[in-house]
Formats: sequence, structure tokens, C-alpha cells
Amino acid sequence: MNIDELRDHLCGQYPDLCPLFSIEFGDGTLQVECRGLYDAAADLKSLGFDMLGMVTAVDRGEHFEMVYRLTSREMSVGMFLKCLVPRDKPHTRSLYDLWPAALWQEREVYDLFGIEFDGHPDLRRIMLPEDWVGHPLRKDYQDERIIKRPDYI
Amino acid sequence: MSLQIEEQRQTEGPDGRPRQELVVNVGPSHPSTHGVGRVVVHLDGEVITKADMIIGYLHRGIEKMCENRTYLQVVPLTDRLDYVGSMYSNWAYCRAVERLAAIRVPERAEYIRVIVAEMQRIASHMMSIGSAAADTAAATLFIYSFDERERIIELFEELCGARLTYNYVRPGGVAFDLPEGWTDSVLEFTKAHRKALDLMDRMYFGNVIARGRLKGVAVLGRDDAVAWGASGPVARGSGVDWDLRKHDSYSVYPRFDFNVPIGENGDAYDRARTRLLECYESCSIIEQAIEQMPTGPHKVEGQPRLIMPRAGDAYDHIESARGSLGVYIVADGSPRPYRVKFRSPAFCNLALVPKLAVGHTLSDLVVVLGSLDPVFGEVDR
Amino acid sequence: MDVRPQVSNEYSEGIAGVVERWKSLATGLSITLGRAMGPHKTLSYPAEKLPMTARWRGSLHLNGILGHDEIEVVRSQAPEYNGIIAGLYAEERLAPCVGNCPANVDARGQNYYMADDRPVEAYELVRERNIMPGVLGRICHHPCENACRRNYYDEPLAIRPLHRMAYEAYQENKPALSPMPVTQDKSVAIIGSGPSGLAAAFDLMRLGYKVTMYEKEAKPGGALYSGVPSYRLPREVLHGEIDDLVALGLELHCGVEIGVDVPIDHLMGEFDAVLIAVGLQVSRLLPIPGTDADGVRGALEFLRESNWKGDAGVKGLRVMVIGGGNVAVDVARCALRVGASEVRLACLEASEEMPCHPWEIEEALDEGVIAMCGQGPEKVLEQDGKVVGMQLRECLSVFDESGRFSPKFGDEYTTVDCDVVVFSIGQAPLLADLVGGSDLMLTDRGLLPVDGEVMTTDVPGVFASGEVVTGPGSAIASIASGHEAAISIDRYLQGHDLFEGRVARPVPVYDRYQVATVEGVEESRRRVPMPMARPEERATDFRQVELGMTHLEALNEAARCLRCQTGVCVGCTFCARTCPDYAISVDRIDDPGERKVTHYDLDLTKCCFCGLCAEQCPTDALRHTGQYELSFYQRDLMIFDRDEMLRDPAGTRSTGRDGIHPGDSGGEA
Amino acid sequence: MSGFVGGLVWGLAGGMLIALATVFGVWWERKVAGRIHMRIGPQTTGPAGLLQVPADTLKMILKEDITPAQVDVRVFRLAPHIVFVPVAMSLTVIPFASGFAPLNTSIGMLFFLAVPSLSVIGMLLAGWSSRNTYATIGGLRAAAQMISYELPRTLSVLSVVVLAGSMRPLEVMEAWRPWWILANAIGFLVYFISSIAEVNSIPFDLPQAESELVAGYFADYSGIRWGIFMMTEYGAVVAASLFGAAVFLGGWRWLPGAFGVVLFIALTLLLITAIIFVKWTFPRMRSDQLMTTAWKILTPMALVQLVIVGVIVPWM
Amino acid sequence: MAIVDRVGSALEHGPGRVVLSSLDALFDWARSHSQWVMPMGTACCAMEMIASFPFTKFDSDRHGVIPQADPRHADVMVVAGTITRKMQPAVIRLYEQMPDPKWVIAMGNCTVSGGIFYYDTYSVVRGVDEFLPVDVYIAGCPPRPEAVQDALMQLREKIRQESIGPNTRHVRKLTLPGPGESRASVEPSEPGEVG
Repeated sequence: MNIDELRDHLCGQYPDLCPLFSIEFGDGTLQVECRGLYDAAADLKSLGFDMLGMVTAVDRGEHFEMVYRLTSREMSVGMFLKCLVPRDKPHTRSLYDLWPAALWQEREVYDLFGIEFDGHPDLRRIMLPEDWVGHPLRKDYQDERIIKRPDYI
Repeated sequence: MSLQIEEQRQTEGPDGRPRQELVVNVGPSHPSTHGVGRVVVHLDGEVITKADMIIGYLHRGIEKMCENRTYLQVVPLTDRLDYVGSMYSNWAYCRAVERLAAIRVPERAEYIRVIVAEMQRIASHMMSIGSAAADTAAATLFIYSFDERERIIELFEELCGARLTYNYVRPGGVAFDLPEGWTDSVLEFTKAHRKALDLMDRMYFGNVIARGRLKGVAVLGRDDAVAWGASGPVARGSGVDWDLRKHDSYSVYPRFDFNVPIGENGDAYDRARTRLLECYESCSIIEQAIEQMPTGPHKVEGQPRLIMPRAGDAYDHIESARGSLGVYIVADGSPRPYRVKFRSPAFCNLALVPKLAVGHTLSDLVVVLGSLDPVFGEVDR
Repeated sequence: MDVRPQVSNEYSEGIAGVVERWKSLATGLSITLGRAMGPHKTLSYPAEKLPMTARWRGSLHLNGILGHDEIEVVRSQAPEYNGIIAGLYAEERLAPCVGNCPANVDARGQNYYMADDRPVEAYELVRERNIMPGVLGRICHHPCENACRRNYYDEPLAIRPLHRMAYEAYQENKPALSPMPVTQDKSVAIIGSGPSGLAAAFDLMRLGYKVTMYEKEAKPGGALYSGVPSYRLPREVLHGEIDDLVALGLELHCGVEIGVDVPIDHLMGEFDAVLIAVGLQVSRLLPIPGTDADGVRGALEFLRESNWKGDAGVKGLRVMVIGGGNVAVDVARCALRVGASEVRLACLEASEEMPCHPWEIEEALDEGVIAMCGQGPEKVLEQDGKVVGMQLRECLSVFDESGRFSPKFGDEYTTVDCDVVVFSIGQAPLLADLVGGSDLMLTDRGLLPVDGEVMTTDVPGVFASGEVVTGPGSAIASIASGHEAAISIDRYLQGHDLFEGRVARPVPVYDRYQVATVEGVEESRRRVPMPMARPEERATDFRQVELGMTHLEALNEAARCLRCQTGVCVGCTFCARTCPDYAISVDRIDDPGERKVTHYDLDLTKCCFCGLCAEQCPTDALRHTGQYELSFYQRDLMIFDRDEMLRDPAGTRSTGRDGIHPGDSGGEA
Repeated sequence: MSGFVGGLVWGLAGGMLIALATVFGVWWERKVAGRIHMRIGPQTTGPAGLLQVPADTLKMILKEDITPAQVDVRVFRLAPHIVFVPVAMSLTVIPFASGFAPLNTSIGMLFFLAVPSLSVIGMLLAGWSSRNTYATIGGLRAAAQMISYELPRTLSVLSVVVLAGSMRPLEVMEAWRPWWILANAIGFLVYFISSIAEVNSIPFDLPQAESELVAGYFADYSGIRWGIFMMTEYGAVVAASLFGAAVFLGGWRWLPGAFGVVLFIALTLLLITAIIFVKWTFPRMRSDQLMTTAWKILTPMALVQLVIVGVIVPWM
Repeated sequence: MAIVDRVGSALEHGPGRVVLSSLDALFDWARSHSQWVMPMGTACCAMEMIASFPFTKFDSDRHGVIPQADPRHADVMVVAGTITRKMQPAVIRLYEQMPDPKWVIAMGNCTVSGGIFYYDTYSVVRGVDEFLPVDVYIAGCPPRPEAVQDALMQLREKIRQESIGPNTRHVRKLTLPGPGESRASVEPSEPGEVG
């Protein structure tokens, strides 16, 4: 499977994707709803994306944006898989059973963002002590221990 | 997990009879955890039945800090991420910023970056081979490999003025040009380094006791390595033929010819030996790079003081000594990044410890940790 | 010989394997034994200490600080001036503004004096190099501001307006001017009172020569008087400053045309040296059909008439100006002021490549001039001897790839009807009658053969300077060539060889920075805006366009100067802004006469030794020392205050304040 | 000298000899290890660092002697002495000069090999009583290792006894012949390796594995109590080297009179340096490697040596 | 330690003072020349601390400084690297396990004041002296190995001033010069005044 077949396949499957979807330079992005995340991931895995590079989240104000970075070794190309997660009671499906690499990365996202992952074997804090309150990487995280660097550039 | 843990636990053994397990806490400060990792190990006699890796003891919240610093001020922070290899940590971040702000780096800067990153890879491998050997009590090999690392540190000190936190690779090029006669001393180093590598090879990897300790320990299959997201020598030790410099080539690497050493049976011995063989390759890359290096500016002309890239996101990764070190930056047009995520190879490799440590003895646990070569600045960020 | 890895991964089988195993133990021991026999590589620390490499980033120190150290000012006689500038540039102590100015005016020194409310000294310092700060403060194209390092941070210094403010303050409390003492018996005659002549005269008078200047026009000033319109340069300012020079001992004879009233041979005989600084008198016309029609004018004559008589005979007519340089823009704006009903300007280059200065064309467009860029003159349409229109041809590109002037024309023509066509595409000197009868020879194109570097003509004792040598250029460039001529004359009169030991003016190269965007920059760092008269009001008469700053604004603007490359910290706070750990806190007092950096605290416990601050410090004051022994007993000693930052950078220990002796290691070796 | 007083005097002398050995041994090891690592080793305290170890010992005496709360106090305090005394006793049977051995017993050879194995009990007690997981594991490993290395060590010395025909060290030394070195070569090698194991030096230092169990069975000891463990270790090294030099390499038999004793001291020093080199060159064995070397390699070699000595030599 | 303390307090009053000062000289010499270090390395400073202990180029074994992984056997704890809130209880526990007399060296800016991680972090302890009594601070990020050896020698100076007598310190009269004046002048001190 080379890159063009991949493109046609994806364009066929996700119609709104087609106009400006480029994969060569490694910044191709596939945006899906939260519900369809697991199926899209499984589909991509079957297409040849056998390595899950990165799992992270970005606090976009009124919702979180989950960003997955998938790499295919035989096509030697990388791709983004993104989905939006609502801010109140954020939860999404864990990709552990597709790629075990997601085990610790999802724990880290849970620890720093507070996004629950259903189906994750042991979802607990990984970076912060057990008794930590709050999720620091959220933009609205209040903590009296943080001393803000003055806005002086 | 608080520090206090109970010493013994009652569990049923595989045949259902109650069995008493010894719970040992290889604590955050331990000579062979390569930093501040902690493993709570359940021992049946000396055989490990369950290992739970606890990290986060060096979690300084660097990603939160990056959100309140300008793009140039984040570079010193990346030094403190993978402090055994800060040169290529800088480079990974700078590549992501350059991709985001569409900065074209001059030829000479790309060559200098390759030379410096390869030297840093050798220094990092020397550290990891040495400390893994020190875990099996071969302290002399640690001292010889650290001496090699010291030669590189002296070269870096002459190049950019710092021993460990260089802040040398900047978005748009490198901070200063190479000093006079620096490349000759680097060439001398690579010649002497090959001899030292051969010496270390014969002294440690040839040794029967060392082979007894390393072979067959923590065997990682090929598809397990890929599924668990392992990268770098850990994955290549198990036969996964994936090196970003070769297979997802970036910068000026396509112009050099070097081969990528691959292990066969994916045990601690193969991983350590792959690191050593990679040092040979790095030496030849450095020599080729110095040969082909053009003259010209070492950083892009007309660089604004405050880099303000367009809103959007960019991801770029390089082949660090531990694997594929990726940086994902989201920008919102202000001089400060909106979100920075460091994809740390050591973090993903370390996730293998609970899987690999089971079934081995306690003295093998340190070999497992040593072969995965974690640097906790990068693991905990 | 490339050492390849020889160790095989597996032992061989059976007895050979056993032998290999025992051999591996033996090789291990032999390696360590070999290393044990070898020399040790240890640095016995307190006795012998490693010399730090040049770039080692130790603890920071300040080379000097405002209020504690003086800023060096560049003052000297003309012959040594280039040497000093070249020396400063070699030691990287030459500020970009001083380096980029053709005459190397010490703008940094002027800002320093202005900030300390000493405008008279500022004026005198600047006058030494650009002779007429008041004039240059209005018309110079300020290359210094383009090189100012503040471009990189926010906005450049307003150096040119500060010249003007120095002039105005100087006029208020002007000291009595007495002629300079004449110490040399030799005398010099200078033909032409343009900027280059005046510059050479001033230098030679300071060297003690007797200088006599001849001007053929009624009033001195040369191109400044005839070419530059008075809305940019009021006449009283020009003649005021020239009168100051006369008061300083310059003997000026106006209305005397050399070559006509007085033959040049007479001058050569009477004076020891003669300097021809007559500038360019005649504007060139294009050899296109229709240039002999009535209504076709040259730029210089048009400017002379509009400047002197206030009326160039174009009242109510439509004027078409051909050419894109500064002179063309001046012609267009004068045409508006002398009552032209409509003024158009046609130039070959595209709008952003025009040779004139960007702010000039902007002011002209504001005042109503219509610019037609990328149009080349084809031919003048005439009807019974009078101009009725102009045919223009589209011009695709002006320079070929190697940069030579060879315009390529498209095939699309436009015709514009107008009554007067003024050609401003070049000027030429008028030397025929000047050199008539002397043994000075002219080239076939009517130019003087002059050695551009030492300004000598083929006749010994006769020199030339200004636009007659360099061709059309800026006023400050003429002044620079005037200084060079003065040096040559002085060497000639002293009998030294013209070339031996002469330092040419260095053309410095600085890191090119991208101009910073200014949104989000707080008010105190912004440049003081120069108030301009309203466009529609100023287009009608010849009153001054730039209205000038108040005295207080001038002081604030001068305070913004970063004093580049002096090694004295001025408290510009850019190191504190760049520092990732916010480890530096700076504050200073800015009121005039009492300019001091009061606090400069470096919190050594927060500094991450990344070197970003020292790299971008504009004055090279903040530097890394070779000191790496930073051990303290108490934590509050680790915050270096202002005096601690001014400590001696030598040695390896940063501070001896808590009982640890600098230099020694505490315990005995 | 009557039995009890003699034993007391010679016991004290053995203790003093161990103290002296420690002072010199530690300095010598740090110097040799330094040279192996291309560095200098102790230098600034006293001439060439000679006063370094006295300073360390004095400092250790002044250290606070912590007895952790959860510890079985009496056993905890007793353990170091149980470890120290056997090694001191084993020194008394070594034939220092011709005709002079402090304790000239007829079963000297067996005494030297048997008594130090008592210190295993001390290690086990130390490990168990400090109720700390690391210490316990260290103690258990010590027990396993000591026992399994008793056998090859004894067998190798047995081959010398067979040659000499007597168990009294002085007689063995009298009967010593230069060609014995050749005959007993394998035996000496086995003795050397197994005595490194007895001494818990690097290839075999599982009980106090520095990088795994942090400090093995003496993890919770501090101050001079821990110092006693250190002295025992160096004492054992010196004892093993003395005995090896005497019995296997002929010691003072080469040269008559005082020179012989000097040569004997030199040979001991050579053996100590060899142990130090082995310590700083090789990695540590895993417990299963430890067992296989003991039972599958050293014991067969010792048996082969016995066969050589027992069968071939008399046949020749 | 208890016996030594009793001897010290007994000797303090009356003629015993001369014996006390000579005993102090001996004991302080022993303690200052054999500083066994507990390497509490967490981050980049640990790399430089490893380089400064018994390694080829910067050999601190020359000054009698050996790294001891077990807190029970160490005298000086060199805290090197960022101490986070999660690591703090471990550091306190290790410090308490160390036998008296013990000292602490804070190596690197992160341990002195949180250094580069002072602002915008939620999990870094801003300075080890919040929970440990620090004797010598070393600035630097990371400090050079020579700076670590220099700090150990400054600690020697400090140890030299201690005495086994409970309230005696041989504090050398250190006149701290103001900025710009001549550096500290040190006169020999007599035992007895409390430092």
C-alpha cells in the first residue's frame, strides 16, 4: 500500500476530508467525532499504521482535543488522528487493545488533563502523587503554589 | 504509592496454595535506577512475580512552563529534558518551531546540527552502556566510557561554552559558528574513539560473566516492540528495522551512507551491543559530515527577536539516542506557544518494565532497567 | 585503518568455546592491567586549575554601568579620525549607527550628551563631523537610523531629529564664536561652498590653515541653497550655520566665479592648495525626440527658480516630472508649491523600488503628487514648438540579473497631456570655463580625472571633492568626501606621502536583524513621533514641514539610546526580558543630568547560565566570566547586587564575601 | 604459653594484624583501583594519602552508632563480632616463618578452612536481625554462596595436603618442593577463585551487591559496627592471600631466613593485588551463574587436580 | 556519639579546655578529610556529580571523598537535581537515616532555589533548605565538577570550626568586607565564644 492508495481510501471513507488532505509531509490530519475514534483507529491500523507514536490532548477552551500520532513503517509516513472531547465529564475510548503503547500515555493524559479512558487496564495517576487535586495542564488550573513568571518579554 | 509499603503479602501461587511474597521497594533513590524511578517488586524467593513501575519523581511540569515562555526561552528548558543528550533535544524542538514558523535553515547549520547531534548520541550511548555495565558491578567500564564522554564534553565546552546544558541549537540555525581547529580535534576524537570502543567491546561484551548476565534477560519480541511503541536501540535490539535517520529521513542525513545495526533475539545483550555498534556508525557520519560541510552563514539572516508563528500545529521528530524524540507544538500567533508536547522515547520504552521484568531475579531487574536506558528528565518531563 | 567491531556475538561450541571463555577473562584482566600501567589523566584540582575556554559561560558580570562608568566619545582631528574608527571596529566597540554613517558622526556620543541635557556639547561634537547639524538634522537620509540596533527591539532612535534639537538648543545659548587660531603659514583656496567644500574648510581651519572660499552665487550653500527646497531646509538655518563657520575664521567671497572673474591659474599661484568643490550644475536631458520644444526644463534650473524667486512660471499649468530620485520628488513638491494645477511623476522603477527615500515619496503622495511608476519616457508631444503632452512606454524591468542598468520595455504606450516637462534623470558638472586656460584637463565627457581615494587631480596641489567626484549622492556622502580631501590637503601641505600609513574608512558589516513589529510594545519604549504639518496645508507654501520636538521629548528620545558596544550597561532591560528564569531585575533613573542605573540585581540561584542575555546585550556590558567556583555558606549572598556585578572578572571564584578567599581553595591543597 | 592465655594473646595479635591489614589494604586497593581508572587515588591526606584510612577509621569511630527501631537489638549488636572473630582466629594457624606458626596444631590446614565458614552465621544473623528486605536477601545469598564454595576450596587445599602427607602447616611447608607449583597449578587457580568467593569480592559479591541491594546484609549498620564488617572483609582477603602464598607458592621456602619472610610478604601482596584487579575488572555473577561455576566448573577442576596429585605424581 | 558528647561537655569547663581544643583539632581533621558522600542525584546535576566523584578527570577520591549509596554509611548528603513535591518525603527519609554528624550540600540552582523551575511550576520544591539544613550552596546549572570539589573543601572549612563540646565553636573571626573593600581577613580565633 503506497501513499496514493492510502489517500484515495481515506478520501473515499471520509468525504469531508478530500479537498486539501496531504500526507507526504507528515502533517495529514484525520478529524473524527469522539464516537467514531475507535473504529477510525482500527481502520488505520489495518491500513498499515502499526506504530502509535504520541497520545496527547490540547485544552481548546470549551473542549479538549485528543491528538494521536500514527506512523506506518512500510510507508514511512506519519499522520494525525484528532477528536474533540467535551469539557464536562471528558471521557473517550482507550486504544490500549489496538496499541499497548497507549497504556502509559493515556495514564499521563488522564493525570494531567483529567480525561477518562474507558477500557483502560489500570487508569491512575502516573506523574503526580496519588493525593493530588486537580489536573495541572488545563488552562483554568488554579494552584496557589504556582508563581507566574511576570509578563515581561 | 506512598513510601510505606507492607513487607509481606499473602497470595495464592499458580497451584492455589497460599504463598508468601516478599515486597521489595527499589526506591526512588537507588544506585541503579538511572535516576529517580521506583519499582515495587513482588518476589517469590528471588524470582519477580509482579513489578510495578512508579515514575513522576522528577515531574517538573515543563510542558506547563513552556506555555508561559517565548519560543526562544523554551530552548534552555529542552536542555533539561534529556540532560544526557541535550543537543538533540534542542534540535527536535527547533525543527518543530522551524516547521511551524516556516524558517529555512542554511546548509551549514544543518551540517553542524548533524555533527553535534551525532557526537551527543555517542556521549549518550557511552553513558548508557557505562551505567548499564555499572549495574552489573563493572564499574571500570563505566569509568572508561565516562572518560570517552568527557572528551566529547570538552569539545562541546569549547564549542558553546557549557558542559551539559548547551542551549546551542536555536530556531533558525545554531548559536555560534565552529571555533578554529574544532573540526580537527573532532576528527582526532573519532579516531581515538573507535579504538576505545573496540577496547570496551573486548573487555565487557566479550566477557563470559557479562554475557551470562545479559544474554537471555528481558527478551522483547519484534511485534511486541512495535506494538508497545518502543523505538531506538530498544526496538532495533529486537530486530525492528526502523531508524528515523534512514527510513523517515530528515535534515541532510540522506547524503551520508551509514548502516543501522540490528539485534537478533532482542535481549539486554543485543540492546547494549546495538548501542555500541551505533557509536561506530556515528563516528563515520561525523567524518562524512565534516568532509562535506559547506561554508556560509551558521544561522538564518534577519531573525526576529520574538518568533511569532501563525496559528496552527506542527509535529516533528528526530532519532535521539533513546529513540524517536518528537515535539508537537500548537501555536496561537502570540510569541508564546499555546501547547508543547514532548513525545519522549524513554517514557515509551520504560512502559516495558512491568512486562519484561516478570520471571527474572532481582539482580536481573537492574539489568532490565539498564538495557532500557531511561533518563528520568525526559521520562517525567 | 577503520576499526570495525570484531567481537562475535556467540561463543563457538565445545572446547573452543571453553577456551574462548577463559580467554575473555584473560583479555579483560590484560586491558585493565594495560590501563593501570598507563599515565593517570587526573586534574589535581586545587593545585592545577583548568583554563576556561573562551566561550565558557561562568557567572555573569557587568563591564561597566551608567552612573559608574563614562561613555567614550569619539573626538579627534580629521587625519586620525578614520584610524580611531577602524580601531573601534576591530575591537568590536564601534556602534552600528556610528559605523554606518558615511562621515562616522558619533551619534552615540550625541545621544549621551543630549540625554544628560548638554545640547551645546552635543552640537559641537556632531559639528566636528557633519559641519552643519542643523541642516543635516533636516535633510539627511539617516543611514544611522537604519543600522540602529533598536530596530531589532522596537523602533530605531530618532538621531536626525536629535541633530536638529541640538541645533535649536545651541542657537538659544550660543557661546561667542571667535576665529580659530591660524598656526600654519600655508593657505588653501576652496572653490564652491557646498557641503563638501565647507567640510574640508572646517577640518583645515581646525588644523590651523588659512582658508579662503569662493562662491559664484549670491548666497553660499551650493546645492543645499539651490537644490533643496526651503520647506525641507529653511534658508535662515543654512545661512545661520554658514555664518557660524565664517565667524570661526572662514574667509568667504560670494558672487566670485572662478574661471570667469578670477582665472584658476591665479588661484593656483596665490594659494598653496586649491580644492574644487563645485558640485553638479547642469541637469542632463534625454536624447528623445521633442526635447527642444518650449516647456521642457531641467530639474536644477526649475529648483533654482522656484527656490529663489518662488515662481517657476508654471502657475496653473500641468507639470510632468520624469525621474524617480530625490531630486525628482523635490521638483514635484516644489511644482505644487509654485502653483502648478496638476503634478505627475513618471519613473522607470516599480513603486517599491524607487531610488528616492520611502518617506519622501510618501509625503509627496500625501501632498497630491500623482506617481506613474514603471513608465519610461518615449517622446515629448509638441505642437508648434510648445509642449502639449508626453508619451510614456511601459517598463518591465530596470536592472538585468547582474545588476547593470539596462531597462527592458514592454509595448504598451500611454500618452499624458501636460504643459511643462521637467527632466530630473541626472546631473553633470559645468567645468569648461572653470578650468579654461589652466593645465587641468577634462575627460571627453567633461569630467575631472580624480583619484577617488585621495581626491587628487593630475595637477599637484589641486584637489577635488564632493559630487563633482562622486556623482549625484547624499549631502552626508559629500561631507565625507570633503573630510577625505581635507586629509589629503593636510598631508600634501605637510609634505607627507598621500598614501603611506593612511587608514581608509571601514565599511562595517553588522548582523542583519528583522525589524521588530511594534504592536504590544509599551509606550515608554516607543520612538517619539516627529509632528508633521497637515498635508493639504503644507502643500501650499514653503514653510517648514517637520515641526520639531519639544525639549523634554528630545531628552526622552536620547535616553532610549542603548549606547551600543560601549561595554556600559544603560539599563535597557532587554537582558531581563530575554532571561527565561526572570533572574535579572534592572531599574534606572532617567531624569536629565542624573542618568543612572540604580539597581542591577542578578539572582544567581535562578540564573540557568544559558547565555541568552549576554548574547543579545546591545552594549556588550553583560559578559560571562571564567568563574565557576560558586559555593556559598548563606543563600542571600547569592543575589549579586550592582556592586557585586561590577567585580573583577578574573580568577575562578565569584565572590569572597562570606569568608571564602577569592582565588584560593579554602582547605590546604 | 598455657592454652587460654596463649589463645587470648594470639587472638588479640590476629585482631591487630587485621586492623593493620585493613589500614594498609584499603589504601592499597584505592590506589590500585585509582590506577586502573587512570586516576590518582588518595593524595591530599598525609603523604601520598597514607593517612587517609586512619582518618576514615577515626571518623567511623566518631559516627553515631544507630540501632534502628524495628531491629532485634541483641542479635543486631552481636552479629558483627560473630563475623569478625572466626577470621581473626583463622590467621593464627598460618605458618609465617620457618618453624614459627602462632598456633602450631596438627590440623592447621583444616582449621584455616573450617573456621571462617562460621562467619556465615554472623552474616545471616546480621541480615535477618535488621529486618530490612535488602538485608534479608543479602544474608540468604551469603549463606548459599559460602556453603557452595566451601567444597572446591577445601578440595584444592586437600591436593596440597595429599602431596605433603600431613595436615600441620609447618610440616606442609617443610615438605614443599618447587615443582609443586606446576603440579598444583589447577588447584591454585580453584583456590584463588573460591577464596574470592569466600571473601565476597566483586565477581561473587552477591551478598552485599552494591548496585542491587545497596549494601546487602550490613545495610542498617553504621559507624564502627559497619567498620568491623569492613575490617573482616579485608582481614579475610589478607588471610586467604597469606595462606595461598604460603601453601601454594611456597612463601618463605624460596629464600632462607629473613629474606624468605620478605618474599612471603611480597607474594601475599601480589595475590592481594590480583584480587583487586579481578574485583575491578569483572561484572557480578547472577546467583544461578554463581552456583554453576561452583558445582560444574570449580569442583570438577579440583577433582581433576586431586587425580593428578593422587594418581599421576606417585606413578611418575 | 553519646560518649564523645559526654567527654566533650566534661572537658569544656576549667583546665580541660586545652585538651578539648587539641581533641577537636584531631576529630575535626578526621571528619573533614574523610567526607563520605550520599549522592542524592535526581536530574542533570547528578551527571556532573558522577563526573566529580571517583572518575578519571575530576577525581575526588584524592580528597578522601567516596560515594556511598547507603545513607547509613554516609556523612555528607549532596542533593543534586530538582526535588519535586513527590520526591520530598524520600529525601527527608534518607536524610533522617544518616548517622550524626551529617552535613548537606545543595548542588545546583534547582536545589538552592528551584532555579529555572522557580516560575510556572506546580510540583517543584523551591529550594532544599525548606526541609533540610543546608551547609554549603553551590550555584550553577549544572555546576562544574571542580565547583563540587570546591564546595567539599568549603565544607572542610566549616567542619574545622565544629567542636565536640556542646557550646564551643572555633569560629574564625571573619570580617566580611563591604563591596569593593579588601577581601575577608581571617584572624586565628580562640575557642569558647559561641559562633
